[in-house]
Amino acid sequence: MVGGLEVLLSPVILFFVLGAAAAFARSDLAIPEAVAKGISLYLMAAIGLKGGVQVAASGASADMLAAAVAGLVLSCLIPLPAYAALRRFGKLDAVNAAAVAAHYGSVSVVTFVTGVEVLEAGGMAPGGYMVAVLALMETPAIIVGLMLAQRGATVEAQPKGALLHETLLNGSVVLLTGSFVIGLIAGKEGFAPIAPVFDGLFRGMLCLFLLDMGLVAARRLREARALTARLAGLAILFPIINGTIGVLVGTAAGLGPGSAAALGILAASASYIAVPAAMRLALPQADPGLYLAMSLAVTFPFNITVGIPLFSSLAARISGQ
Amino acid sequence: MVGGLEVLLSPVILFFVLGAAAAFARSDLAIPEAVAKGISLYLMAAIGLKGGVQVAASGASADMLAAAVAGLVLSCLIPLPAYAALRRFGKLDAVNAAAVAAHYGSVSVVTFVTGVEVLEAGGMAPGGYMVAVLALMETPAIIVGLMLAQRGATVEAQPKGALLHETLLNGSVVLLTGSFVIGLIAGKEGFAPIAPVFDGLFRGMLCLFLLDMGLVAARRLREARALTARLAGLAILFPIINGTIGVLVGTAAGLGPGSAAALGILAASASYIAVPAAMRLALPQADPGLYLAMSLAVTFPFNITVGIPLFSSLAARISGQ
Amino acid sequence: MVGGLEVLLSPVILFFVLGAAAAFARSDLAIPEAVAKGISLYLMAAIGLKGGVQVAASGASADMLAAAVAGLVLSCLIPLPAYAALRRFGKLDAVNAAAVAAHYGSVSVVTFVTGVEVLEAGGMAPGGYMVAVLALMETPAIIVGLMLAQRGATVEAQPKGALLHETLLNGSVVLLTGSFVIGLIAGKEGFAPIAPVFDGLFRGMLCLFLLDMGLVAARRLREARALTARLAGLAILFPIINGTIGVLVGTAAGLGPGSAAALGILAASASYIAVPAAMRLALPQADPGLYLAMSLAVTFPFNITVGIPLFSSLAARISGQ
Amino acid sequence: MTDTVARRKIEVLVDAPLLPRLTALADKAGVTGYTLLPALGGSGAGGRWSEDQVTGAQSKVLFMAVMSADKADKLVDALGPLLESHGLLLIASTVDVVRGGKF
Amino acid sequence: MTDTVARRKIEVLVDAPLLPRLTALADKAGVTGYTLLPALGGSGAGGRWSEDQVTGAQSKVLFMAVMSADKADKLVDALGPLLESHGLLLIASTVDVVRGGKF
Amino acid sequence: MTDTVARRKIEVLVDAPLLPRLTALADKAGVTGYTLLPALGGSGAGGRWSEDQVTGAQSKVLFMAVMSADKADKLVDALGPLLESHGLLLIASTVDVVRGGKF
Ligand SMILES: Nc1ncnc2c1ncn2[C@@H]1O[C@H](COP(=O)(O)O)[C@@H](O)[C@H]1O
Ligand SMILES: Nc1ncnc2c1ncn2[C@@H]1O[C@H](COP(=O)(O)O)[C@@H](O)[C@H]1O
Ligand SMILES: Nc1ncnc2c1ncn2[C@@H]1O[C@H](COP(=O)(O)O)[C@@H](O)[C@H]1O
Ligand code: NA
Ligand code: NA
Ligand code: NA
Repeated sequence: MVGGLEVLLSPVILFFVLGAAAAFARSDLAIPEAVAKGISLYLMAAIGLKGGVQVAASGASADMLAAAVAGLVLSCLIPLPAYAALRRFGKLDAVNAAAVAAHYGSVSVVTFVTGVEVLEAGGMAPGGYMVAVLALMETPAIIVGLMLAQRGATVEAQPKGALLHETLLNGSVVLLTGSFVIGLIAGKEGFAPIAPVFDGLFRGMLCLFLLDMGLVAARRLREARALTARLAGLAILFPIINGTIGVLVGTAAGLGPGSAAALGILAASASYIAVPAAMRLALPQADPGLYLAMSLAVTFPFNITVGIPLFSSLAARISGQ
Repeated sequence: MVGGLEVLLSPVILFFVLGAAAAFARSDLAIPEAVAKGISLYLMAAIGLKGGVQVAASGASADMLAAAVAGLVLSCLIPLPAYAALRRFGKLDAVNAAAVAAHYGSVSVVTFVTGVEVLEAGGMAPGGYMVAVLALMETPAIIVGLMLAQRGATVEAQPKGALLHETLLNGSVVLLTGSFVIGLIAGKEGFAPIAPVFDGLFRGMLCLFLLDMGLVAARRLREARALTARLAGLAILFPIINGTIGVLVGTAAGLGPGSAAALGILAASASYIAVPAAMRLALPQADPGLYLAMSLAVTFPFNITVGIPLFSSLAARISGQ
Repeated sequence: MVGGLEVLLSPVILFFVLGAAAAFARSDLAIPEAVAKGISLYLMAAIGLKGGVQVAASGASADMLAAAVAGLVLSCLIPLPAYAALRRFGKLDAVNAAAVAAHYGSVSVVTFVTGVEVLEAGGMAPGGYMVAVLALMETPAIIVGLMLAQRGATVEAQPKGALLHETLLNGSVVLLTGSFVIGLIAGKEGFAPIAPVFDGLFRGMLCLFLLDMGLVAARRLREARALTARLAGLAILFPIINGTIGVLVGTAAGLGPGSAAALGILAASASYIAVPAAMRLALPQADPGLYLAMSLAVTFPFNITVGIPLFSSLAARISGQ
Repeated sequence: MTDTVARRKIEVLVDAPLLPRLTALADKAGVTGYTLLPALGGSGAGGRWSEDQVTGAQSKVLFMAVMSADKADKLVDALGPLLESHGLLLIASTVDVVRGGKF
Repeated sequence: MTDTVARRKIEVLVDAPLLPRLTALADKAGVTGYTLLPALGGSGAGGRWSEDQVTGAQSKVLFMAVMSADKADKLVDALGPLLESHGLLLIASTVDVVRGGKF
Repeated sequence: MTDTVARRKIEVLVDAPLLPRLTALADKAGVTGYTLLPALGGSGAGGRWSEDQVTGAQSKVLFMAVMSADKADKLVDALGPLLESHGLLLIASTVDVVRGGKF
């Protein structure tokens, strides 16, 4: 089983905490943006490759399809209750509520990567195909969010084709999917010579990246003027509810405990790359300070420190491990 | 022997294809320039070190001298027929033809590095001294190109000393040569403690770099307005002819099949770092959009995907392996 | 024992020499600043982690306290005679003398890291707690320097709190201390999965970083107009004297030869990150061209090539090894 | 003395993901010469931001183009709706350039 | 034609570690809208410098803000001591902006 | 109120490998104070470019210097041939600076 405290005291999480502490103390510690971006691309390529290699070894399975359908459905439906809660309880206008809701339907790659790391360390490695599910879940919520915004307010008509294109071909989806396919083609043998980089360095690189994410998230929280107590509450409630639903749906769909936990982590996580960029283009009236504060400054740290162990042990318990 | 398809399906090449595909599909996938530049410096240091360590182990040989002379002669002579073809068939003016010709006389470090990788994987590792040949071949063609330009057109007299200095001491020549010497001094034992970085990570880093090169080359091809069908044809014909000549000359000079293949790859490759920078200074009338399109957007991808396997199997066949 | 020539011919030092040679020859070789900064943060995290893991294994000791006290006292006292020498022999005004003196009381992380590398290779590894001593010695000299400046000249009253905050929480202190604590918590077992990055890559990364430092130091030396022969002499004399004192004090305080050598290296080294930033804020009248030339362009290269072997063999000889 | 002529310089601070739309509009307005400068951060009605490549959502770029007064008017008109909907900062000023025929 | 109004643009080249102090002064003078641009290097009375993230001691940033003439005077006055003590470069110019009400 | 005086600001967009030649010419014309800003990309008669450190051949830098009108004329004249042969963009404008004695 995945122990809570043990996870919290692993270097991966401790580096995140160090980054957050440094930012709160107003230290000038900063990782060059180009380097942080480089590490994030590395993590995507690595997780994609590893997933592909695993699927190449284990072959396609019914699980895969079940997980894909479950992930797609979750990412399309999660924005709906989120939107309602944001409007009524969160007191947001239609455009901002729709924008925030889209973030929660989509996913965070780093949360997933950290989750896989924790699950593997706890002997509950999810299926390699979950990487494909991750890629599938990145973009549908953007469309749902825009539909919600257009229902709730008069929103400038956008060049749809352009937006769809930008969304579907955004860098992280392309890199994840492409690396997954490369992993599939290369298989164990093809992967061996590049394993020192994409496997051996993975955990250490994740430490450095989470150090940066701790800095970025905490700085944003410090400067988040738009974040009310109600919204902060929702930014913690959403992952708990969505994550629990994700684990239950995953288990019901017949996934093993590792994959069910991973689906819970995906459902609980909120996008802070693909969706903000799309919103900046399509819903410029929505406040980036708001949606980034919720997804990046509250939900992301919550998931890294509390959510991942929570959904992992939930999945383990349900499956009777 | 080095199989064509097998090479094409190795992760190193697949990442290049992924980058190119992403750029053609107009994805916003991008590797930060500082990181890509950092990886390219790493690759140069690593290939230099490895070459030096190998020569330290095997000692100087007659092969080394033969390869150096062959490389120098090739890089001085290749621009001449290339210039003629570019003027007559390519319909370029004297200045642009001279600038492009200089690129084909010089070499591409990444093409060489990828070639060595492929040759090693196929059991045909070239001699370590080929790194020194690579460094030797980087700059002479620049001088030849400028002489061609001055014969064919009235070109502003340049501060010769300055240009020669800039050319001979350009970063990649210095780093390659310096690392080669460090490898020579350090030898196997001195290299051991740094091998995890300069050897262990090599292939994986090459994957990430070729991902970027795929993006860069394909974006340039998409925006290449100056590239006519005739010029694109020459950009494929040049490497085929020059590479074949390189392999033949190398074999005739008594090099083993690995080193002869490497010489062919060097002859086939076209510079896109040292020569463009020198041309920008000394031949500002020449169009960078043109010479970078040919060398980087056509010849480089051709060599990575077709040229390297081609010259490798040619060298193997000639030497009767 | 740590041999002088052998050290000088290790790749780590040779890369430094290569960088310096390239800069003196006016090559355009340059490592992107973001990448160099990223590597420097990596080195700090790695040295911090390794120190923490070591202390976790060996437990707290009386040595630790002795080293901490010795380090603190050295960094507070070294600026005093340095100031006097800079004023009288160096002919500097009060403000510049105080600014330079503060640099010599503080420390250089990279000098320390290189020193540890050399000591470990020579079988004289210092105690892991020396990382904590390094962090302790970074900032006190800044305060001493400002007091010297205020005594010697009318210096604009500064917002003290702000400066103290900036100084104590500067990025490198936070990262070193934080990583040390993470290492302490994680211990050998927690460190194992991230060891490929933070241990395996260490030496190779140090090579690349010292290549950059060679470039940076030599470029600065070339452009150092403010550097008189007298000041250059002091920039060599200071590390010799301070380093010798450091070794003697360390040995007298009961430290083993490795830790005593490390204390000498710390005493000999001069800051070029934390102190310059603080001086730019608090003593803007002082000339950055001057204090960076002395600490970065003269003392740093001296310590890397001569100082480290010197203090290492001194410590070995005194302790009778 | 080298001759210089007066031209208009237009600067627009634009969100990075919006840049293709801006250059497309400029292109339509006949403005094909421009230079892009990176921005590090800033502050405005919408709060503070700082370049952060990981998120990318708040990266901004400074679009700068020199042109004749006529074209400048056309460009400002063409950009109007985009400036309005996305709240972009546009700065115009008069400058002197050499070889004015180019602009 | 889109309406533009004249405003003042103030640019200050400032040492990176000094930036928080500068923006705090601007804030006090009522200037809350500004943009920061990176600088690569330069030369002046104090010699040459170039952006060097490892040392960081000589990194500089270009602070740029557009505002009314009144506020510009106030800002220049407020920054006076800092410009003086740290020898900073300040450049003021007149520019035209759209939607002048913002500034 | 702080006193300001009028000066000329010269901006030149220059290919990175050409920069040493430009600053050497500026130096000869007596211009020793300048600041360099990075450029990300652009478009002109020669097509589009974007900063690409791997190739490096198309990196450009914005040279910016403030000086007296006299020196500005001299600088523009001195740079003339280089601007011409390499097709560089030069922008001149009038700005106000504090502590005008420096320039
Ligand atoms: N007056 C100003 N001067 C310079 N830059 C500004 C100004 N106002 C806004 N900006 C820039 O434009 C961005 C968006 O402004 P806003 O829409 O007011 O949040 C800010 O974050 C600044 O980078
Ligand atoms: N006349 C000028 N034009 C543009 N930038 C300048 C000028 N003078 C100084 N600078 C910049 O301001 C920095 C500090 O100037 P100084 O205090 O004169 O050394 C220089 O390094 C340049 O980057
Ligand atoms: N009108 C303009 N306004 C701003 N930048 C320009 C302009 N024309 C050219 N440039 C810049 O100068 C570079 C070279 O211009 P060109 O020689 O016309 O290709 C372009 O790539 C742009 O970055
Ligand atoms: Na989600
Ligand atoms: Na060639
Ligand atoms: Na010291």
